[in-house]
Amino acid sequence: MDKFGFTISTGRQIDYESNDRRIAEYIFEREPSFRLCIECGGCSATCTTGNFTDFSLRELNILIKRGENEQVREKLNKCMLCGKCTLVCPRGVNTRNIVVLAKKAFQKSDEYAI
Amino acid sequence: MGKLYDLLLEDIRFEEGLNACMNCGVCTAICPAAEFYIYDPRKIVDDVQTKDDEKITELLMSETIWYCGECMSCKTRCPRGNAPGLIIMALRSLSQDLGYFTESEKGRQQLALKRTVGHWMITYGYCLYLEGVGTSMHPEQGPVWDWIQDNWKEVFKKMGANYQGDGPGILRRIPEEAMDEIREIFKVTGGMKRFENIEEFSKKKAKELNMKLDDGIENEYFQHIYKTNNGSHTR
Amino acid sequence: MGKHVVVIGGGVAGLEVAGQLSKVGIEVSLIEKDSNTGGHLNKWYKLFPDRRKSSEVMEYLNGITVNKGINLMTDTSIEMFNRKRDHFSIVTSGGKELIADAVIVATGFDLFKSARKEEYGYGIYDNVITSADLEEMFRKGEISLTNNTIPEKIGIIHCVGSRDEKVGNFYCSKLCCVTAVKQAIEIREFLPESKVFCFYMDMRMGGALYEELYREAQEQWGVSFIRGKVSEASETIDNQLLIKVEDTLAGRPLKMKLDLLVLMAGMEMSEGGKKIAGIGGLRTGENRFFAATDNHFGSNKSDIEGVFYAGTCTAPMNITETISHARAAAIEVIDYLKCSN
Amino acid sequence: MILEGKKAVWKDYQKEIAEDKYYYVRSCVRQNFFPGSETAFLKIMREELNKDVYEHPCHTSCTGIGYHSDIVPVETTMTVVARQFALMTEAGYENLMPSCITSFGLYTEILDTWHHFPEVEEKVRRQLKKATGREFKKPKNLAHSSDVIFKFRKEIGAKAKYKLINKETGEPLKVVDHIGCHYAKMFPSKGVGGAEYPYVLTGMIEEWGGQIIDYPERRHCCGFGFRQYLVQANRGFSVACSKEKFESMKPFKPDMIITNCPGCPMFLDRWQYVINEMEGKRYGQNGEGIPVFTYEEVAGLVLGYDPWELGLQMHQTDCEPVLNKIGTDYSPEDKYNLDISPSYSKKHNLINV
Repeated sequence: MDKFGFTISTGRQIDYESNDRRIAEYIFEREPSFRLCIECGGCSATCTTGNFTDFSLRELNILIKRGENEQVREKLNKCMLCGKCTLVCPRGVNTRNIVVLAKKAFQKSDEYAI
Repeated sequence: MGKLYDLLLEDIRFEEGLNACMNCGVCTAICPAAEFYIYDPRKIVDDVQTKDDEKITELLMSETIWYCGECMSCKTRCPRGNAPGLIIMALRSLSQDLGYFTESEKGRQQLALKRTVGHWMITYGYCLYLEGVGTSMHPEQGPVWDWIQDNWKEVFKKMGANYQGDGPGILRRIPEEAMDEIREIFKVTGGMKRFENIEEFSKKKAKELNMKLDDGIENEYFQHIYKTNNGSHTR
Repeated sequence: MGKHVVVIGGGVAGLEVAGQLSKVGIEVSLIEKDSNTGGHLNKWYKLFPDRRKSSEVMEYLNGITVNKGINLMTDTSIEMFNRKRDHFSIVTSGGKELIADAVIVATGFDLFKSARKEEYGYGIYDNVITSADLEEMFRKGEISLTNNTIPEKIGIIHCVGSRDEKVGNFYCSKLCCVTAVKQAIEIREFLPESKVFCFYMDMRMGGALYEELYREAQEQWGVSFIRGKVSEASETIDNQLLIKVEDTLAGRPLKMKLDLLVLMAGMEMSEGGKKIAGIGGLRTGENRFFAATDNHFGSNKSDIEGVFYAGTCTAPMNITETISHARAAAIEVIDYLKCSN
Repeated sequence: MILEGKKAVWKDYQKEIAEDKYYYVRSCVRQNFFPGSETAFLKIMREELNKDVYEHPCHTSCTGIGYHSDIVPVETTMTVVARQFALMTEAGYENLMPSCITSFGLYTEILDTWHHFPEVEEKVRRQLKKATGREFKKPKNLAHSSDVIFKFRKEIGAKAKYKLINKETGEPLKVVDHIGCHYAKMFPSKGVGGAEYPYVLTGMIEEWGGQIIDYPERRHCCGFGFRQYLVQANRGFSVACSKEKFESMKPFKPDMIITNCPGCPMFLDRWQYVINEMEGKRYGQNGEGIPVFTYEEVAGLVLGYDPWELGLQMHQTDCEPVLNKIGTDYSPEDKYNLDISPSYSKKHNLINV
């Protein structure tokens, strides 16, 4: 940095091969409806947190599936677990449970259990 | 609603660059800037096509319109024949016309470009004129650049250049009559006005930031905009 | 009635309309450029939405050709085509002149030539194939790479040659989405260990039972759907395909390595149809398909009285729609022949 | 990889390239960083190929770098370009041959815009007349100087003293081609071979004995990005792009890189130095860098020109590995010797023949 006045930027692409999708696998096993999301955004539209912050449940679903765990972990706690999202989902996805399971999965992974 | 959109439409590149976007993301997928900067050309095009003045104003003051490298890879691929790169160029022009460019760190850099490339263009007739531009501004040029700078005239002579000479050839001195024509073109077509705008708004900004801005490049504001990167542009 | 109708094209539409006309005693000359009837259907393994074997539909269609009153001429194309007062004179490639009271154009579609989307490397990179090539693999009962290994990660790109002004096709081919879903399921059936990714712009599941199939692909087969148009594919040193796409719903560019890339080739006006349009003076639309006189109640009619259209020579259609369209053409022809009596 | 498939694509993109009587316009970047390349180019054109190449002393930069740094408005750029056309018209030439890819792209884009919007062309004509009193005809043929070398690659190959072959192993050198973004990405039909599988450099390499290698990031920009390099704060992006390319080409073990854009070779050359300084990484063989060349330099090497007259000592990444592989007769100790007077520069550069 000192010599050149800049550092080499690192990419921000989702690098599918290098991502860890064990959190997603954990949820798939326990909440099969997780597979059914068609990314319509109904959950985000009704979400109270989403209406006041930039939190998006729809996006969270995708980030979990892609294994973007750092971002997921950061966003996860914004959900208040009110469950309004599950009322509107046209595919019957239990979004609330996905958040609950994701939290569990992180807890377990922190304890090296998965 | 739509006033800024109408201004954008006056730019021929905007007319060429924007049909209707269907948000397929093919531009972002191939965009080198999107790969490294927190940047999504698809989103910019989508925001622009809403014609919403508020959204466009936000763009004109934003960092995001300054990330594009104008490689035009997006134009090759867009299935709707859009060219996000051209839309960006129209946004950047408007941002400078309206003086919004000084609201972002990346936008403020326009003064650095004007005082280097712009200055060389209307003084020498070349966009780059690097004699004396040493490794302090370009440390990445490496030891070979030191050697070239130290031996500028001899190196260019050996390379068959007509350095500062009359007639054709490499780095020839472009005749004063020719330079007068170039400067006249800049006057007639709005090039000088753009330069004056960049200067005027930058001076205002420097004052606001309480930074010294004299002529040339050896001053606090220039060095600041040339070198500062607050680190929020990439992940 | 003693009437004679020439049907150009022996695919699904041509066979069906010929069968319907022969049923009411109209004599039909059915002209097919290939040596077999059935067109694209011959190459397909199973059909959406219920994944019945295409051979079952072929069986039904082939049954038609033995109908009384159908004169099937294979390996034959049309060289000339003129209206002479109240009848048509048609000269075949064999030099034979046919006199017809009416003509039905059923020249079908061609699959988009995927090599034209150069950035996907069809015909250049080893393991880039089309939906049609994949059906061929299904029929052989084996999905394998050029080095005879089994692919583990398979990508499917939707809209290849559709909704793309770069190749001059503004329209949606409308069947590729459901074909992708069907093929994704089939890949998973063949290769239970595989992972399949569909890259789509919009999931256009607008037919009966399509959405249900899409849901099945997600629920039972674990197929991943990523919204974004793939920008380019390239070959890595280990012969994998590196693709670049924006995961638009995550708002981030995404790169992924795949073993096999399947291109969902769209539908285009057939070369045969273009030729007929030229020699017959038939009007085509901006999408290059034949233009019918009215989008709502004249979809079988051409601008020339006595010339009718059946099937995908007018627009992309699935088999159900093609058969319906062909039957509607038969009604139009019967009506026309009655009136011209 | 199926070569036949590429050949089919190449067949679709044949562009017209003038035979003779070229009006040459220089490149700002090339002049500052690779002056020997332009000198060698003129020597090849005039001496080896006996072509008429004219250079007007009064022509200037097209403003391209300023334009793409967005400090020069589009109308200004169009009018400066119109002036270049006017000088060409006055000199009696109609085949425009820019040395720079940014210029080539800009000329192509402007001609396309004028084609679709004739009223813009009319306005530019009025502005040029007002500012300079000049009038112009549009070029009949527009070809980048690499197109022209491509056109005469066989003639150059016939005169070659060296081939791009490792003289010890007899194997062709593995060459990575890097095409400037503005060569064909904006208008694929204006580039030899199109935008996806450009043939312009591949054709030269094949003809001169080398082997082109394809690698995943072949189409990626070098990272110049105009403002992204010109301002120091942004250079982290610029270098990252080149690094992406190096990482991607490394497994293919390239012997050299050939480029047709003035800026790209400088970046691909200097960023190797920076990455090594910052991260201690090198991408060539035996702990060396990958030598980077302009196509004029490669043509010159093949024709047996002296490497130090070609200006290869102006590269930061050493070019010697390639010189040694192909067996160039050169004097290593004279690399930085500036006392030796040039053998051809006076004759070929300063005078319009």
